[in-house]
Amino acid sequence: MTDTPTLFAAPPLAEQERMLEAMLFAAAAPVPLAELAARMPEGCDAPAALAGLRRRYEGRGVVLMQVGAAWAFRTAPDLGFLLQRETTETRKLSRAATETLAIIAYHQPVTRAEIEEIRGVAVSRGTVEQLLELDWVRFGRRRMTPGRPVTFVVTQAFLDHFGLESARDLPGLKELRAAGLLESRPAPDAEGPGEDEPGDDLGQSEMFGEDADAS
Amino acid sequence: MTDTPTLFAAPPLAEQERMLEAMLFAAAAPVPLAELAARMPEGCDAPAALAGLRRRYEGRGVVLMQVGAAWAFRTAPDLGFLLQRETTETRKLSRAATETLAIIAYHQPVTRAEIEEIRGVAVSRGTVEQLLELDWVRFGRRRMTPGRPVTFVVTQAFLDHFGLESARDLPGLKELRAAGLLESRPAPDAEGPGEDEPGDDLGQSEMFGEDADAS
Amino acid sequence: MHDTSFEATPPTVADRLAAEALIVDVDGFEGPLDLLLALSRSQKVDLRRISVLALAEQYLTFVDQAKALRIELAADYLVMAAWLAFLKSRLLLPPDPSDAGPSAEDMAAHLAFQLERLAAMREAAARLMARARLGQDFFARGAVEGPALIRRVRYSATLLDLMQAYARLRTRDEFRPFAFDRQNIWTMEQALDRMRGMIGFAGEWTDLASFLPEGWGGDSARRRSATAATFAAVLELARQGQCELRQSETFAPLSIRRRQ
Repeated sequence: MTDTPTLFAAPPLAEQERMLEAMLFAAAAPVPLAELAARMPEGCDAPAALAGLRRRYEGRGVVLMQVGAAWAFRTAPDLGFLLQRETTETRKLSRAATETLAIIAYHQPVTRAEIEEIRGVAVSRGTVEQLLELDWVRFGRRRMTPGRPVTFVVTQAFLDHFGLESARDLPGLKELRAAGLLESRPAPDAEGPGEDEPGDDLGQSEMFGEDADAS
Repeated sequence: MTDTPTLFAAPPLAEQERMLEAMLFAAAAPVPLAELAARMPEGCDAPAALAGLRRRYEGRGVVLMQVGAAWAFRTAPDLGFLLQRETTETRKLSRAATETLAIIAYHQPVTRAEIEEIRGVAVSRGTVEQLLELDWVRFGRRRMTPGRPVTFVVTQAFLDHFGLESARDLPGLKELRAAGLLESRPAPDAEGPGEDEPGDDLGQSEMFGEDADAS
Repeated sequence: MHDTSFEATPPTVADRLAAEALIVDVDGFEGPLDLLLALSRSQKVDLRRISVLALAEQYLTFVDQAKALRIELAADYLVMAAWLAFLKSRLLLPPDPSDAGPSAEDMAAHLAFQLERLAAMREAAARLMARARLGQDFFARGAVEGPALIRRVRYSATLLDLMQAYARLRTRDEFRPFAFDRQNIWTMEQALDRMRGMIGFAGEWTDLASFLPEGWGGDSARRRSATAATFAAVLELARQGQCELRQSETFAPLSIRRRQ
């Protein structure tokens, strides 16, 4: 609860949980915390009510999930077998597309040249387009290097699809970073097999600082 | 629980509730009891689990409802206000509507035929309807001429919106010209009723006196 | 089969088959790095302990065999082959202290890093795709209930808009190209149109003058034109049998009524 005096007393926390429950149940897409808070009466403490609601749904058939800066109810993953009939057949992604997606997720923000350096082959136009179309990746900020190349980052829909709270929760991220495999390491020789990349350190680490604008 | 021996023991009732919860959450339409039962593992007691689930959601932001022979989650009726989002858009009045409104304001009471004569084009039904809906114009008295056409006059809401005490406060052509809103020289025959003062007795002064019986 | 004349010991049948399998499958590789990664797997060691020298030899053998089998290799495979041949020679020769460039060990280490990184990304992609996924393993709400968007449109118009609109209308004629202005003429066509709509209401004898269009009864020139046009229109309607016409004496008002 806030200390600021309001015209009406804020509803009790249990009532706030009910409100969140209704709003999140009614929506298919994750609802941003800011929107939840804005739709609740004045004086409500949305984060506290969300935490309470999340605990209430722990272990249930439906669980409350955080997706970036937004929240959504999703069925528990272990009950998928009951829901096969709801399955929407997704086109199988090509190996190039899944690898490109993984590189963007783990290295974001990442330029096309960097993706190509990691994969060792040119990124085909269709691959990136497909990922953009799925709304799993989007354009990030331009890199402040010569040519000002655009970067790619993953979206909230990506987090939602793969059940991730944030890009920090990508499986094995810590280990990969510890092994130095997420660094952009310039080739020792300009004529090496990889293109010599402007080796700035705008890796995943920087991205974590700016999560707020990443969706 | 049933008495018939099954290959596997039926899941505990709490687990059956979880299953129902997930199925009903993910369904696009109310799910018939028979279908719920058919989708659950053998030995489950769907009616009992439904009753339990319904109790669990009593008083929550979402309630389990029976719809005919089918079941569905619905947001609690008292929280409907949270599911509405109001947006107010400000749109500029169309040129046709502005002109029609101006003619009514300057010439009231005025018939549709007269508006058309001044504008030189037919007045669409939608334009007049929009002005009526905005409560800026209303029907005045019928003209006592053959056909007894209805007339239009402006309303108090119109005066309030435009900050006028009466429609007589509208500047005439001379003032418009003096204010630089008109750059051309006066036309020899442009002495419309708005120019000096309403010419005929059915002018604006009368109209404001008879507000009460006019609609 | 081409009997190739390799200087080395003749390869066993199994080796040959393995090599051919790799080559026939060359289209399945996504570039030289992918191929190198596949070759490095045969060393059966941690990618960090891989022998880049052995890998370079394997790759060069592969390219030689492809040539022997007359398989066209894309240019980037040949570029890689040239670079690996250079790297191999650098790795075999004692380091030249006068050489300012990167050491062969650095270059080899970087290649190993690239392979390890690619392998790591492959594995990450596989783990990502193996996760429980929305719409396959877990599901969103099926029946979306809202939020219902209540859109309110506020129309805005200022007094200035209103005045400008009026000014535009009243001065429109001033901007027209010159034309003979017949604004005080009511034509017979107009009168006929008007009378057709109104004659039905004239059940009783009605003065013709009351059928004049609004605003045409005052000014004498306008009244004259309107009267003449309306009279002509009434004559036409009488001829068609739609109305009757009567005048009690010369210059008396004309009355009309609907034909019963």
